[in-house]
Amino acid sequence: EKLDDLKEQGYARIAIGNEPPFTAVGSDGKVSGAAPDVAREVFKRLGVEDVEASILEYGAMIPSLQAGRVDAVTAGLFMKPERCNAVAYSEPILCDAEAFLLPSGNPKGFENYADIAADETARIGAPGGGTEEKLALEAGVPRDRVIVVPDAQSGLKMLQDGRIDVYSLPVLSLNDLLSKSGDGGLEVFAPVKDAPVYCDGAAFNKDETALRDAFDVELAKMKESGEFAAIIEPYGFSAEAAKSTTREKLCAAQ
Amino acid sequence: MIRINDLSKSFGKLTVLNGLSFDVMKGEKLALIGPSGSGKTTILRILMTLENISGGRIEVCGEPLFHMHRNGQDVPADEAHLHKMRRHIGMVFQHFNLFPHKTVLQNITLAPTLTKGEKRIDAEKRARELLDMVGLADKADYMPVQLSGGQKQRVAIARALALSPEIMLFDEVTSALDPELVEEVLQVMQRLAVETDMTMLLVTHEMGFAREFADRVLFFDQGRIVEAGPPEQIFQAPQEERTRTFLRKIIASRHGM
Amino acid sequence: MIRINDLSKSFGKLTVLNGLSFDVMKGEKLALIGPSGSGKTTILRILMTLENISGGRIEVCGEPLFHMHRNGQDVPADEAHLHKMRRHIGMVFQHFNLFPHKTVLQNITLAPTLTKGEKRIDAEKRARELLDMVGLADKADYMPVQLSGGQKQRVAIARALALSPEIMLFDEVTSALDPELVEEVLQVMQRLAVETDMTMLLVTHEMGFAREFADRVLFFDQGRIVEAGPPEQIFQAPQEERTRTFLRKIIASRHGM
Amino acid sequence: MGDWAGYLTLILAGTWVTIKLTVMGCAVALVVAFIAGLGRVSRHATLRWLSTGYIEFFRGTSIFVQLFWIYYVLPLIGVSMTPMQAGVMALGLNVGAYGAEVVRGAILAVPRDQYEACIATNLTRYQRMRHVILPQALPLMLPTFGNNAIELLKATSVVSLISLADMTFQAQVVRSQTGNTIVPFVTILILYFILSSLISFGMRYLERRASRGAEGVR
Amino acid sequence: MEWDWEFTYSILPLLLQGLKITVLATILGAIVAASLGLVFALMRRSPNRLLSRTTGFFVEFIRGTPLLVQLYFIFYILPDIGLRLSPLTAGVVGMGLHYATYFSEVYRGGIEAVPRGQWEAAKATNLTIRQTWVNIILPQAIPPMIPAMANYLLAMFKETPLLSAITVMEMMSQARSIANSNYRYIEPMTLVGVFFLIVSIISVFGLRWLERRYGRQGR
Ligand SMILES: Nc1ncnc2c1ncn2[C@@H]1O[C@H](COP(=O)(O)OP(=O)(O)OP(=O)(O)O)[C@@H](O)[C@H]1O
Ligand SMILES: Nc1ncnc2c1ncn2[C@@H]1O[C@H](COP(=O)(O)OP(=O)(O)OP(=O)(O)O)[C@@H](O)[C@H]1O
Ligand SMILES: [Mg+2]
Ligand SMILES: [Mg+2]
Repeated sequence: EKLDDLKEQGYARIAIGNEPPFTAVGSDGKVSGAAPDVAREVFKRLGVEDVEASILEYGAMIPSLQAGRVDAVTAGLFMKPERCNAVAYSEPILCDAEAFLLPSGNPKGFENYADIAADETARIGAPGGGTEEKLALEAGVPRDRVIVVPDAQSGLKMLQDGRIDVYSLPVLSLNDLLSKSGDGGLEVFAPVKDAPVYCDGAAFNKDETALRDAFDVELAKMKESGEFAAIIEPYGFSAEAAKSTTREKLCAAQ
Repeated sequence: MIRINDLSKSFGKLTVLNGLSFDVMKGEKLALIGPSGSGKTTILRILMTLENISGGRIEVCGEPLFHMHRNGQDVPADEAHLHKMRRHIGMVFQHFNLFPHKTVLQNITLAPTLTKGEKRIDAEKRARELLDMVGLADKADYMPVQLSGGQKQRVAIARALALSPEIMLFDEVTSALDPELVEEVLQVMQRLAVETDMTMLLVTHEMGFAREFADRVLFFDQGRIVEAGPPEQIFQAPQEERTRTFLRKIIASRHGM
Repeated sequence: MIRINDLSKSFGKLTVLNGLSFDVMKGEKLALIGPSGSGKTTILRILMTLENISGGRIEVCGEPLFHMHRNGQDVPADEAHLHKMRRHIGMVFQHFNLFPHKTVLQNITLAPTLTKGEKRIDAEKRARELLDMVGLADKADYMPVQLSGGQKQRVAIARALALSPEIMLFDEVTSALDPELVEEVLQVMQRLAVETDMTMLLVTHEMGFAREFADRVLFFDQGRIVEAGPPEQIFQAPQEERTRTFLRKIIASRHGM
Repeated sequence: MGDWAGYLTLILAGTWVTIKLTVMGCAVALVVAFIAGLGRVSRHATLRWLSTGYIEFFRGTSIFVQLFWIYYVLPLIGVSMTPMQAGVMALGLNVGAYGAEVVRGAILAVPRDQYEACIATNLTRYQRMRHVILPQALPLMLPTFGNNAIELLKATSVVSLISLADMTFQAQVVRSQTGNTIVPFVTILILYFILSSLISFGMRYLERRASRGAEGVR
Repeated sequence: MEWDWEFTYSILPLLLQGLKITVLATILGAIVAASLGLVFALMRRSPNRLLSRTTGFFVEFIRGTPLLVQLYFIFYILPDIGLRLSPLTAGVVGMGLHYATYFSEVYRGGIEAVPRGQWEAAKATNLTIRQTWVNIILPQAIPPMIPAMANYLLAMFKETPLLSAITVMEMMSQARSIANSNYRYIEPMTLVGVFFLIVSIISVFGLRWLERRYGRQGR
């Protein structure tokens, strides 16, 4: 019945991040990017005319969903077992591997999170509450060497200023960041060794599996028809990757 | 008119008045004199209900001031009773206490229009008469800050009179004034004393004026009446040693030693 | 001792003193009287260098007060010159201006120890003598708030005396006091006048005291000397109409009408 | 690098949100300040306690915590507000608590003499407040109210926490979309300063008007 | 969402660690603010018009713009001109600078509140300017300032969450990080609120005491 409400209302509220190319905000204020574009299209097929996107920081997304402030999160919020418990995910949409942004030539030779843990002076930047922060902590990097960076641009700046030694985000995000910065002294190391490839899905409130299921149906049709690939591939994402895995697998992965 | 019976008043541990009794008759002009801190101001403030009493009983115009009858018993007065009783009494302060954000005229008309529901036009007419009486007819639209101390005090007197109280209280009304300005205020009061039959209580350090003005003088010390009598007696033939010392000091400093 | 020549003083557009000249001899006791706002306080404040002058010239103990010689020319005095000149002068204020965070003794010893580099023990010895003189030997360790007005003013006098000035200025030193406390202060001043040969300038509204105290009285109005002379002349046979009106008003309000 | 005119428009859109938050927040704060401020000087103990509780709570906890509670926790117990409403409530209630103390202070700063003159002229409690005390207290409050309004303006920058696209938030967006840090931040610094200067000028104008005729009251 | 006590206990140590940073930042910031504030106050009193005007404008500018934006500025832009401060230092400098503008007003008010008669009495007893400041003015001006200063100290304490924007792991950042990795917001945020409230309530009593002790001196 949630879907009926949304249809009547004429729009769905979605949370997006402030991280190209998952999301992008044009100079006219219009929201685009791979995640909202897919969501917009699927909702349109479900009979919901439009989406109203609000940019949230990563940490605020799940609470907003739980508090009913948004109807879905489409922000490159990768599926992980604990998250699958907190929200109801759709089937995979955007997949990406983890990457490091670091000085050209990778002078310290960081190839995975464990390398960073091993170097006692190395500091890694990652978004608060994001997958990268978790991976770093799990790999044994102590809390005080995992710097919570408020946004990608800050991470880039901190790396340039030497405040951190490496900045970790998904591959495409870092590529976009690096190309915008035009900084020749940095490079993207991708993919990070031993780190799994993650996929996000549209996340819904745990109680609204009906809406999620309806979403899945339309998403599957789009994947089938190739329209899905047409939307996300211009942004650099691989439609194949999304099609080759399932929510079940990703949520079960350790 | 006023009957004070066994009145006591303490501020915290300090007992200022202790078992004080005296009466004031209708139309009487009473001067309270005495050294600093003897409790003169406190008596006036109590009569104006600015202070509560600690014990005893006061009657004004035949009715208890701080008590009222409820089911045959005396209970502490509530605000409504006090409000009613205050109609009988007006007070003029040492520091004038005019309302600084109102014109002279508004200062005088504010209370009559609000508390007695007088029409504005009537209140203003009466206010102008009173201003004329205190010699300030031309200052009606001034703000208080634009007046000299003596003028302010005359406005304050007019303001108190506007409510037509039967009793007027004056607390050192000239001691905040420049010496040259004292006279104009005393003149107004003298006129009031002669021309009306209001009951008046006056606290002052101006012995000369107290003598001219009062029917009876009470000399206070430490919250008690040391000596009472007509001004001739108190000033010329004081009975008590304390009174004599006090008067001698005052006179000495006023006239050189 | 003091030579004032063509002195003028304005506050913004208001000219308070205009072309005022008079001399004060060594040891002379001078009383300045006159209506409120006539500029009496201003003269004392200028002598104490609390106000700058707008024009004219003042000499104190043979030296210019607001000027100094530099390369044969008169230039405005700098702080160092003023600091030197202030040694000659002490002042007692209407509102005492004691230092509230210091004891009575410290109030008196502060300046001698700091400005004259007196030893603490000497300064305290002298302070106790002065306190004795003003009748407050037992109050040395009190804080100012613990004193009555009259006591505060006597401490203030002792403080000014501690610097042994040749000239003392008194600005209405009793008018913030309760009438009973006036006498104790005047007595101290009277003693000073008789027992020392300090030059003294006194602004007061206590005509009785002015008469006893002064060798010469200056009557001011609107920043000018209207009349000057020995007290007998000014008080008993004033030449000028303005003086007569003023004295009549003051006397009237003091003694009843 | 993109289209600066467009991104400037984005920041200006954020400015508009900031202005709306400031104006509405001030309105709420003003109302609340008077209610709680008068409550603090009330004769009724209950009113005094309620006001004190409100004031101490909102002054005691950080605006961040308050904002978070209003936005994320209240919905869990069924009170849901739009981000704008939540922002206005949090800002208004927070600054209102400070304003209440200003109201109380100004009322108490009116000399006791004035209360006594009111009693001597037999005005009722309400008449005292309405005709004598408040008219004199108001000019005393204005300067501090002006400062409070500026504090409120500055506090709007924290609403970016709850996804309101105010000026600071838009600057962040522009920053990550363009990769340029200096331009958006310097722009909003200037904009904030303009806004706060406008508030000061406005308040000074009001002060002049309020004190007209009552100079020297202090 | 239910309250989970076990979780509450488990996060307590981390939050307390955040509290330590919060308190440290507050105290260091207050020291900077108090000293810089005095400098601003004296510069504004300077007879040199250019100096006093410039200081005045600078103070107004800092006071009219949000601390958050100033922190961004110090942390992300100053390195471009070669000034790279550690997160905590940047936070302390930012807060200290911001609050120095408030402290300078407190100093100014306190100095102006010393009655004119005291300056005059000092002159009449022939004290020098320096002696007047040291022996007469400051001893009277500073005690009444103490409550106002303590108030700003408390305000600084409550603004420390802003430091999370420049990656200082103070109490609020700790809480958010905990919340983000556990998807439980209520417990950490409530605890933070409670900590703030406890510190504030203690401070309110402290302030009352300070006010009684220093606020109104026998004048
Ligand atoms: N509100 C108060 N709280 C505490 N003590 C008070 C208060 N009002 C008056 N007193 C004390 O009561 C005593 C009597 O004061 P009161 O003002 O009646 O004296 P007074 O005779 O009018 O003196 P004065 O001639 O100085 O006006 C004094 O010791 C005074 O300090
Ligand atoms: N600092 C000042 N700024 C502006 N005007 C002043 C200042 N000090 C004094 N005046 C004005 O100068 C005039 C003379 O003042 P002064 O205090 O010398 O008078 P006074 O003779 O001592 O009067 P009083 O008997 O009231 O003490 C008055 O009109 C007063 O308003
Ligand atoms: Mg009295
Ligand atoms: Mg004078």
